[in-house]
Amino acid sequence: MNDSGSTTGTTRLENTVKTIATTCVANEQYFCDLDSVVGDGDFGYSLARGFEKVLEDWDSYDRSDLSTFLQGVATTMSSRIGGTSGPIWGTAFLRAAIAIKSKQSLEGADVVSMLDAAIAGIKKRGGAEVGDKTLLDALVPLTDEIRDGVAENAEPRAMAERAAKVARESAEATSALTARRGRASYTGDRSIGSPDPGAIAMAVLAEHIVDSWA
Amino acid sequence: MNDSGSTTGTTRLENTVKTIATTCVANEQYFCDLDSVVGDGDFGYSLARGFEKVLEDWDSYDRSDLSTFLQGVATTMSSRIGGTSGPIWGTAFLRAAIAIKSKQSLEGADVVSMLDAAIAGIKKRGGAEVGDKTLLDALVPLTDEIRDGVAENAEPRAMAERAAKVARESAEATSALTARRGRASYTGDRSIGSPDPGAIAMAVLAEHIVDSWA
Amino acid sequence: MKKFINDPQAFVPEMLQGLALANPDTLTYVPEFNLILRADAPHHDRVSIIQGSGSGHEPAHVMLVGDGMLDGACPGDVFAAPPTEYVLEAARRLASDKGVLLLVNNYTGDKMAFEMAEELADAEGIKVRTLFINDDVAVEDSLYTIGRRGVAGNFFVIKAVGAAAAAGADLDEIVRIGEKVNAATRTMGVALTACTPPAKGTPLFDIGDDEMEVGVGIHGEPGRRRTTMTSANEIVDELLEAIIPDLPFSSGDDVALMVNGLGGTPISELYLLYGIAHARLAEKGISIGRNYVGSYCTALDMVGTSVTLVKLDDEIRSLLEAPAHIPVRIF
Amino acid sequence: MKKFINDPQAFVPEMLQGLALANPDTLTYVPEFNLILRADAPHHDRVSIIQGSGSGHEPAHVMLVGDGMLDGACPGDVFAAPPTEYVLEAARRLASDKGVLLLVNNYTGDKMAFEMAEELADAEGIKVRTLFINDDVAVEDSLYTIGRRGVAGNFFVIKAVGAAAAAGADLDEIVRIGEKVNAATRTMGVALTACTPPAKGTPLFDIGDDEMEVGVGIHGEPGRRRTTMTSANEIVDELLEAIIPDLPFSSGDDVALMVNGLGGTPISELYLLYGIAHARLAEKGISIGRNYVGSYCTALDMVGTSVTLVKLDDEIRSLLEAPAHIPVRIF
Ligand SMILES: Nc1ncnc2c1ncn2[C@@H]1O[C@H](COP(=O)(O)OP(=O)(O)O)[C@@H](O)[C@H]1O
Ligand SMILES: Nc1ncnc2c1ncn2[C@@H]1O[C@H](COP(=O)(O)OP(=O)(O)O)[C@@H](O)[C@H]1O
Ligand SMILES: [Mg+2]
Ligand SMILES: [Mg+2]
Ligand SMILES: [Mg+2]
Ligand SMILES: [Mg+2]
Repeated sequence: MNDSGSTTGTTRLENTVKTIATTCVANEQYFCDLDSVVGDGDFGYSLARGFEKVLEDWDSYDRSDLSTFLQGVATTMSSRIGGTSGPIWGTAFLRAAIAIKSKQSLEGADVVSMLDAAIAGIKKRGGAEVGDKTLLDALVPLTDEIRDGVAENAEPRAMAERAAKVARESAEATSALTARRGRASYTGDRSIGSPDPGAIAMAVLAEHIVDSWA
Repeated sequence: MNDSGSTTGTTRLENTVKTIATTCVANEQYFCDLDSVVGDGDFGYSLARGFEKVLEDWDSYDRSDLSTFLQGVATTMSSRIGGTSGPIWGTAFLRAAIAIKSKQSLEGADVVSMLDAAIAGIKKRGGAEVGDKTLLDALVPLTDEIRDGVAENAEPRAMAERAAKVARESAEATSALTARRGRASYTGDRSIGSPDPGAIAMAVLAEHIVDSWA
Repeated sequence: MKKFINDPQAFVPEMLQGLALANPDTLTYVPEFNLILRADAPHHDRVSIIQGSGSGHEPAHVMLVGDGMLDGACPGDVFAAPPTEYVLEAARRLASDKGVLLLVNNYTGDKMAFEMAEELADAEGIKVRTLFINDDVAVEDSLYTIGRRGVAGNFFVIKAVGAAAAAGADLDEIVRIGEKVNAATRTMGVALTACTPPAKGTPLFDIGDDEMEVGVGIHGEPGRRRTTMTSANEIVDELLEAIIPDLPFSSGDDVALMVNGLGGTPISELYLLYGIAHARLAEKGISIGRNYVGSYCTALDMVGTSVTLVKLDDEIRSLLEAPAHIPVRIF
Repeated sequence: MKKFINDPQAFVPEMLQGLALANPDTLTYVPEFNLILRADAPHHDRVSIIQGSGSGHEPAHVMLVGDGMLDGACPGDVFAAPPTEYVLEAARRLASDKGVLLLVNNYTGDKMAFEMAEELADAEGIKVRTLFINDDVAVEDSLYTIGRRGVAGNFFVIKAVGAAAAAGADLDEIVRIGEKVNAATRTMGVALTACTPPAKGTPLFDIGDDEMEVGVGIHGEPGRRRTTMTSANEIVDELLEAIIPDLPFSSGDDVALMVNGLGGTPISELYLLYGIAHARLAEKGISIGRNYVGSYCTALDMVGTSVTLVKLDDEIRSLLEAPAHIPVRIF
């Protein structure tokens, strides 16, 4: 994640986005099933439709710089994804894009900025905090892990692996929480005992990003 | 069935009607189940509602003569029973009543006249013939058996037993027929393999009448 | 049994009670005979229109009583023709100087009850005629049955004779119109599930998770065939292929198209089916002058649909267009 | 899955296509953005009223587009809020000189999409306001949730603001009316079965043969409690006992009473429930000025019902009485 050349940076960012997209498409049914427990069963469907479109439009995105590319992806997503996930994921990608405005390459610190910006956007958009049983409960600890790694100048691949592990543990731990945001929050204590679909999705994505790193 | 005194005649006719009524009420579910196979599942319900009312009104029927009593029962039934069974059973009882107009006692021959009149009424009302897979397929052979018995001056109880046996055999044999009248006729050949509910009801009633004879 | 009921035997009277409470100004409920009557009927300058049938087909027919449609309905129990006396009592109460028309869907039980009631009403000096509705193409006519069944198409007969009666037509004219509309109407249905009569408490027939009953009756009677469920496109095609050649309907015809829900099918799916049927008819050069999408004639909670075509001419079209006001409404 | 569909992903567009084919003179369908718009909108002398939500609640909201109700609807996929861009595009196409009101049922996804769309529309110079509907008493407000859900009561808000817009009221006045009707409206529902989203293909939750979900949401969200099925009388009592003290409604009040079907419940049972609710309210001295019985806001094929009360005053009553014409109709 310490890309110095713009080509490598672009490639790594593009690959990461592509991994996110293909993973979401591949996990449509699984993510829907997770959302059926105390939600309305469409989480996987919404993401899959949005990311299918991202893959379809892939070659046509403006690649003048990294931010512009990411902004194109964000626009596809917010125009294509409905439900809660449209605004949440669209905002996250858009904020990440803005965080690297006019950058031609990405340092570790830039990655942390992107994730921080995405988190801030998600919090603003949906009003959730850590502990409310949303995807933030995996995304925030994952980001903190990367922040520490970057500060310690850790080896990127090892750092990514640790981050994925943290995301997985945090996601599983949402089982114990009561949902306070989103549709699941209407179920009150009945949401206890099953993990948050969005948080699990974060873990699955992190794991696939690590796998695709090779 | 060779009643000479009017009191005995009245009692036997009344008992028979009462047996029919209580048997239909007791077999509501069974008759409904039979009608669910290729019909609409309400045969038992319709009969039960009608005969419940007959039992409720029991003491209030005009008993000036046998015909008047039976006519009262017929009126309750045709005003209370809907579906196919209302007109069919109402007509049958009404025709039977008319067949014994102004009689004060019943001979075996009168019983045959009542059954013949009921059969003629049912045929006229619903247009069915023997072999169309209706209650006629049990009622007609039962009547023929009684006709023969009366002609031979047979012992009433034994004759009734034989008639019930014939009704049962004929009713079971309707399984092999294709329904040509009533709701079941819409199913065409699918009605083959299950007996006609009305015919089975005739057999059940004949058996209970014999049992109550003691 | 997943139903909102108290006591299965009270299902029909409690429904009628609710209907009457919701329409206090326009309807009269006569509990002794299960009657729903227009509060202001009979109008002696109009023929009175009455339909009865088993219950379980709501809104048909009790919720179709109102100005420009029925003057009265005499339902029986669920899926059971009304007793003769209920029909007779309806005719008595709605006897107008211009006469009474009894509408009957063509089923054995109904036919007998209405014929008996007609005879009795006639004997009482009531001017009365009976008209049988038999729009269902699923079950073929034969020597043995009493003929085709009356299903959702009966809405059009009611609408047309109701409009003619409101316009002051006499009984012969109304019978002519009713027969004409019935002759111009064809329907076929399909069920994806069975229905559950309250008194029975369990589904009327078994049907597999991937099966459908093509040509089903509105009492759950089996239809033409039991087969594997197919797509909405194929289902519409099969229904139209049975309906179109039957009249026949042909290129250049103007029709009313109804996509009817059988009770458990949401209106979203009915509109989806409507779009397919509309496109198919357009391909065949048949134009759709009027359309009807909703649950008009149901089989309790059955998941299913029926498609009805009515061949329109100026007379039928203007009768269908005439205003009418009935309990089933949106606002 | 017992549904009339071709491809689950095409469910919404095919339904919208059917709706448009059935209403060629009055509706415009914009497939790229899932929009159903009045063909003659915008009227620059009227505020335009738009509602969006997930699909699966039909007739809400796409079949409520018409004169005196909505000018446009922007549905999302089944049970998913529309993408922001669809809402924005609806606002653009219906932008009138008097402004645009966006109606939104209060769910996280819808709220976010509509707030974003409002910001963007505003930035484009469109005069726009947003109004949240939250009539469901089942789920209590709390610090953590975004508040109560919007369910069947939203029909009344649409009807009232639609009538006011048709009468030429300005945007502030229409917002006032919408907020007032929303504040006067309370709903609670109960489900006897789960619903099956086409894309999922199986029921959204498991529920026993003798169980019901009291306080269910219109997306199948769990409600207050899962309990053993009881009689229609007891169910109505439980719903009214939740609704009445909440506003509160009290003796002497005049109300609109809606008994709404959730998609798989036939109108016969709804009238049965109506009769019970009517009698209970009468006992409490609450009079029913207007009544509504039918499927107004559904959860796909769910067997269930909801009861809504609206406290009437002269203003609300006259807005509810005003004529309106929408695709869902009888004739
Ligand atoms: N307010 C919120 N902020 C952030 N994430 C949220 C919020 N509400 C829900 N989520 C996330 O969205 C996921 C559900 O997404 P989705 O199924 O698209 O929503 P819905 O169907 O409820 O509109 C949840 O698992 C959770 O992680
Ligand atoms: N035309 C007919 N004539 C005589 N009996 C008939 C006729 N049609 C049907 N039945 C008898 O009636 C029985 C069904 O009665 P019922 O369930 O009350 O009728 P439905 O529900 O079809 O109106 C059949 O089993 C048959 O024995
Ligand atoms: Mg969801
Ligand atoms: Mg039957
Ligand atoms: Mg019947
Ligand atoms: Mg959703």
